[in-house]
Amino acid sequence: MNLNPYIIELLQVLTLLGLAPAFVGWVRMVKCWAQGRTSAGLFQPYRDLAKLFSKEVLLAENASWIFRFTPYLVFSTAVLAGGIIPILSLDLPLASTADVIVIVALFAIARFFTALAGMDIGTAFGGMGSSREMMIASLAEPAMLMAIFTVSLANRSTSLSEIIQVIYSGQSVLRPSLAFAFLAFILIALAETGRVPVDNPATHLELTMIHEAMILEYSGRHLALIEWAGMMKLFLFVILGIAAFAPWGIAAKGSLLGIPEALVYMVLKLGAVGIGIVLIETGLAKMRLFRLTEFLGAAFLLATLGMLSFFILD
Amino acid sequence: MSVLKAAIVSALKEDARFRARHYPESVIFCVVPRAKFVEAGRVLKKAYALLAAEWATDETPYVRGYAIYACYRYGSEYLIVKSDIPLDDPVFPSLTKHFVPAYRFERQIESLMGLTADKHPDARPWIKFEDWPADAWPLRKTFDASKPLPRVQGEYKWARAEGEGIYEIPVGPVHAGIIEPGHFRFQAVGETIINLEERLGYVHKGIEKRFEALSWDEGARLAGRVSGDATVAHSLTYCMALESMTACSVPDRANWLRALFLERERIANHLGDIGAICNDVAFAFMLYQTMRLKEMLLRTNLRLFGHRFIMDRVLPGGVTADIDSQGITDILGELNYLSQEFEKLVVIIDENSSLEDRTRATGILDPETARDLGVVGLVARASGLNLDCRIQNPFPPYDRIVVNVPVLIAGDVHARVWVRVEEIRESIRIISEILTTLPEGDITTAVNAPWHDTSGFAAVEGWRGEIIYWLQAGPQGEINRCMVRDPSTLSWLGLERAVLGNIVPDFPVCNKSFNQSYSGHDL
Amino acid sequence: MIFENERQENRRAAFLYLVVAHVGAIAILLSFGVLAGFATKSESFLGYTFDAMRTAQLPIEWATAAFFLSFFGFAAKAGVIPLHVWLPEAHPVAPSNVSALMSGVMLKTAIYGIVRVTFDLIHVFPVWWGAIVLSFGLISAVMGVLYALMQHDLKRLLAYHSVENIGIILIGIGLAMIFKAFNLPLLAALGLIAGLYHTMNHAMFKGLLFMGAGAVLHATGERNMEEMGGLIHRMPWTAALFLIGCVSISALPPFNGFVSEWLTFQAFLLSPALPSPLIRLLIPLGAALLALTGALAAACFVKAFGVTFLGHWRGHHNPKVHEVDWSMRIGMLLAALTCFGLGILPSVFIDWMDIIAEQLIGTTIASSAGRYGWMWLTPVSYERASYSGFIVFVGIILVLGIAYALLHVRPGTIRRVPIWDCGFEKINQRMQYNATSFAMPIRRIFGYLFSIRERVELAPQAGHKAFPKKIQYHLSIRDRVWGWLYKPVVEASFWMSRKVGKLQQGRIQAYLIYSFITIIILLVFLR
Amino acid sequence: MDLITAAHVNSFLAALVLLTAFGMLVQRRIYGLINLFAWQGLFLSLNTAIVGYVAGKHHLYISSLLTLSLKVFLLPYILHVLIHRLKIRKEVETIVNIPMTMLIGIALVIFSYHLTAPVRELSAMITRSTLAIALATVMIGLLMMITRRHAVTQIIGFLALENGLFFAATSATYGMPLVVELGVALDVLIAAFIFGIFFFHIHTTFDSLDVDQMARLKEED
Repeated sequence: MNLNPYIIELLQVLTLLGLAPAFVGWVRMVKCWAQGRTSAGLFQPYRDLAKLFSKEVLLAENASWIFRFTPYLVFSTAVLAGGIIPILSLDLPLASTADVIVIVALFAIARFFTALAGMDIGTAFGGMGSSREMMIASLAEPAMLMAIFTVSLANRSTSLSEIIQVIYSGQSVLRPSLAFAFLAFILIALAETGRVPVDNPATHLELTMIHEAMILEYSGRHLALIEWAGMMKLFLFVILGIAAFAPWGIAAKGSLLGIPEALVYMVLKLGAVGIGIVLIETGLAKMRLFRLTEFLGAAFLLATLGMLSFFILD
Repeated sequence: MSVLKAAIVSALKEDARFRARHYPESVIFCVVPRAKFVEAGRVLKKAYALLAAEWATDETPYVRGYAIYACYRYGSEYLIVKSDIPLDDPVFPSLTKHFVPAYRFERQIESLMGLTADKHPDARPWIKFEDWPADAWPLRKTFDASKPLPRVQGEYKWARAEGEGIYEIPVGPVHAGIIEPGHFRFQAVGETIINLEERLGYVHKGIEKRFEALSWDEGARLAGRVSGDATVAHSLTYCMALESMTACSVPDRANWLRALFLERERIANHLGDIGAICNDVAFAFMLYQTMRLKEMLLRTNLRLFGHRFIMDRVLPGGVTADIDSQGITDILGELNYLSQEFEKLVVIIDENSSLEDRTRATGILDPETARDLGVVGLVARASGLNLDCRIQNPFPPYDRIVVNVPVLIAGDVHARVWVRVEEIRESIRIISEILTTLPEGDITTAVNAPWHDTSGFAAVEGWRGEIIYWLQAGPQGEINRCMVRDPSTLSWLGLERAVLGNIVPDFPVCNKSFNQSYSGHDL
Repeated sequence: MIFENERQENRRAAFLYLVVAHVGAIAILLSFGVLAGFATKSESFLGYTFDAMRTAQLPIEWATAAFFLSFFGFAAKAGVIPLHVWLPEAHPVAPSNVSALMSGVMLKTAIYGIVRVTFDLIHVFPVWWGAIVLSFGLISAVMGVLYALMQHDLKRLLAYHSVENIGIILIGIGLAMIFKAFNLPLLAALGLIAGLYHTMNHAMFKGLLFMGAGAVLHATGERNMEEMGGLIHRMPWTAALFLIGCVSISALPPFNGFVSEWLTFQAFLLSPALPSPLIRLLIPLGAALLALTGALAAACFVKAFGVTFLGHWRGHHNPKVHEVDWSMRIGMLLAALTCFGLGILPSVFIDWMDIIAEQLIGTTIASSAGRYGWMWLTPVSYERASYSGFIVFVGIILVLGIAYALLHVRPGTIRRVPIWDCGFEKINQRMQYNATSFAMPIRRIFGYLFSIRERVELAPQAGHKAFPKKIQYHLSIRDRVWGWLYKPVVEASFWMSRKVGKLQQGRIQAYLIYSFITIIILLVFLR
Repeated sequence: MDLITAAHVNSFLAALVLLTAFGMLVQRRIYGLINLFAWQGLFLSLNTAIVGYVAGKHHLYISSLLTLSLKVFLLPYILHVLIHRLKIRKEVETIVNIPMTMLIGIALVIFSYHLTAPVRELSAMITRSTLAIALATVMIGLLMMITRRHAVTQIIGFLALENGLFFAATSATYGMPLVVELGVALDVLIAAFIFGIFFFHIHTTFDSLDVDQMARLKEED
């Protein structure tokens, strides 16, 4: 039995766990520079996580098991997704476990439980966060599906490793449909990962929060797991975008030697994406909550135009 | 004869007596019987006067009883109406029927002085909390401030919306950011705000009571600490009230320097606010830029005047910090740089559509409501009310400076940002004018002690708006009462109305665009 | 007065139910009559057997009539929008076990009827029938879930979800009909299996949810979610099992609702194989609507579970809430286990169901769907898409277990503390989110689909508008379907007469609209 | 440049033209609208040049240049000046809400595709598939005129519509004869000027550019 795929699988998960905080650190670092500040460095997220893991857990008196279960679930869905999405190599035993639709659904189940945890304590803020999160999700999901549709049209599969293989085999040239889908994906990813202009991950204003409002009552290792999972989600969405639209560099099947190279490519791409995120976040204010219908409507429009232009132009 | 005085005279005839021991003489002071107190208010309301302040005094040291005062403003005129209230019947008629701001003034009087407002629709305490003993009235002379108060059980009845789907959001008093404490209670359905009720008083420090134990000079220092971000304006107002009572003529150079300090304070705070408003809509870039500029100003303040916020540099009789020609060059150079940098930021504020989208049509305080509530300062000017003490009753040196303040009618967050932008531009111009025409001479003069049983009044346009001080000298010439009216007292009311019908996540930016003082309110 | 109104509305709904049900039954009979008539040329009653009907050769007009009569009849039984009005009225008043049966069996007979008449008895049909079924499915799915979101009566909410789920089933069937009409049997089989799998799933999780709602009703005596909360502490079993139902119906892996929704998506994703360019372009938009439905369903069940079982007790009275007895728990447990089984072993169940596809369409998908063993579901081919509910489940549990174990190597302390109250100290049960508020953003976004009236009444203080003494909030949400269906017919004539006189508007837009519409109509006809 | 690449570039530019059309449809700010219009002109002019090169029709170079100078520089400049002069508020009011406009826009694209399907099957040109896009651009231009109430957006809608027609001409027949194109260009220019004059008139008459104000001109009944 060839053990290599399993080693690669492990390597992928470790990359995800290890590099996700660094990516967030990088985004924060570039953001500081863009605003003319000194940054806390690339490793601050690690220090934050370490601090949270070592702290005592304060739990609200009426928290139920759902509240305590959610951090672990959210964490494990993120890790599982990391085993399925090709980060470094296509040689993944888990790759056929789930196609893109299932990966989106994995994030959905994490969101479902986070929203429940937000309502568990019974505060105004938590429920507010849950309600907003589910609203955004219900607007983002159709757009996401249309984007997936376009990508799967162009590559004749919804399985990510198959998509990458089709792209590698050169059957998929640069197409307007994919460009549209890519634009749509950027908007959706901003919404799903709670970045400006949809949500402000750095805010302290409870009334304006979305994701943060749901996890307001968490502390200690529970919060650490959720924060870590949040970092992984951002990381995975970037990787998902890379895999579906610009996978060049990811090692092909059976190529162990391609993995260091893949790592270098990935780091470079992540660095560039981080700068892109910062440009968006520095240049835009957070949107008014109900403007999101237009924002995600635009995402849907772009994805649909991608689908249409596939049929019309390609 | 002034309009307000004419109105009073024609309506109340002999009932209104005009008394002379009140300074400055340009402010009309009249005494009416208690039964005519509301009548005077009604008449003045008809003459389009606004209620600027209402307060009570304990005049037992003069062996008189209590007194209730109301200060009205119309254009450049101020008129104070006083009624005596007997000790054995501490009740005064309520002005709430004619003036909305009287709501809180009178609840505060009732809570702190123990005078009952007759026919006031709201009997709940204000500032004073439900766990104070019911008969603890700190502003009465009989109250011993040195002893701690016992805590009692009590309940505060909040306004409550009924209907399916209503829930309440309690926010504060401890907030997530580094801001002062205050409690906001929302009645909301989902994201829509149905009602907002403020509960302030968490920073009640007994300042008005404390004044009464201080000398006149110490009072100036305390006034500078009423609201830290407006320290120049507060101490200036106190000093001007005191100087009017003692007929003290402040050297001209001191006047000009005071204006310099006041405008620097204005610029610094407006800069901070603009950044903070942008930060509340996640446009953090602007915050760091404006904070950088603000910090530059504060450091120059420290270098030239010895204090970052220029605290305690305005004292009775003049100022304690002078400026030399090098300082003038420094400030002019700094302003030049500030102006260039600031204009770059203004372009960004103006062009960034995502920012404008958040601020426009958010938190609208329409001109009519603004007038009803009697809001002052930049909040008023963003809602179409042209109120600025520097123009309407210019204290020196503003009588020799042309001030152009912007007045916008939109009344939304954007208008309040824009008023600040324009005021910064104007203040930069004013400072240059001050520095180029600064007269030579002394910067301080001696101040006599005021005569017993006199009172003094002053109104100054701080960066938030009109600040009013009213001082009363006791039988021995000591401070018997020092009434402080920060602009926040009135403008907090505006926030409650401005957020109605807005969505919950827009509240922080509305609040920040008002940026009223908790400390200046919770006296 | 509003109460009275609602009573009146209830009566109207009950009356409508009778009308709809009877007209539906008559329609079904007529449909069979048509079929039988052509089977035996009206000579005997022998035509009333399925075998006879199957062999009958119908002219297209009569086949269409038969199809629509039966579709209308069964749709009325199943509660397809716009024939759904009786459903949310009937469910809440029925006892919960009956509700469970109603949604589990009765709605399914309707699906059976539609499938039987279409695929079996008529079996040759044009594309546009499928398009009609698909459209009704999509409308039912989206509108059903939106209606459900607006409810805070637990059983009404579930009843509206039946409308949604019938919609999802019809989407699968509609797709199958389109594919079959274009002679793509493999894809048709996929669509049909997706629809039928969802039928089975729906029976399971809806039964579970109705039982759970019954348990809650039994324990609290309440149906209004706004009067509940925190039940998870007092009814842990019901809460856990109800949660499984919520996760299943929200189409989240690894439970069963996801499998059928995923299969439907796969059927959608294969629509580019269709020869007609226009249909190829339109069908993906249906997939987007299905995604919207799924996400809204998740939102709705976060609301339903969160408000009912989490937080604090919201009610005004405080009943003695207790867990239900074992017989009820076992009933729910069985349904929950079935949901789970259907979720992680779909290929096994699809294998069983393939016989239906074989009979009706003549192709099976088991050969491809289960080709890689019981763990993998590969509807068309391995390269195209694959899903393994089992591995997803095991993976989640594995990582979860490892994370938990690692974090508990060193025993960390957990301190129970009061909720953070911003230093205010006097938190009460009003200060938590409720069902109406939870749905408010979605209500606002999709508000134009309902007739929503919101009113805030302020009782002013002593003649002042500032500082209200009493604030009263009213919200009424009405179903627009009746207003849309019948009122327009009546009002159209009035409108016409009024509008003709108003053509002279002076508005550029109005003139532009006239010319635009004219151009479009001309283009359509001159093409 | 070979034909295949040209076809690719051509469809990419078509996609961009469609994107800018939708961008204009949903844009709230007038300056943004004008910039998008300029971009659309740029894509159009590039596309014309490429088609001209591939098809060997050299008069298309002239129309490309004409488009570039007229629609990318001159008209946007005129509009900028106008807006500056008239001190128009920066936000554009819409009649139909924006998500709904987007959905109608999508429906129009599908409709145009359906409509041009027969042409596509008959034609053998590399640009044939862009015809649907061109038609959609025309329709979106019209839709924009319908859903916006501001006079400036009306003219931009009109110009976008004209862009679509021009695009259709290039993709369906490799461009109209030069004379016709010159005439059309002149027409557009004149139309723009007339619109400009109208702006001033509407503005001075109603103190607003909201064309709804013109409803007041209607006879009272």
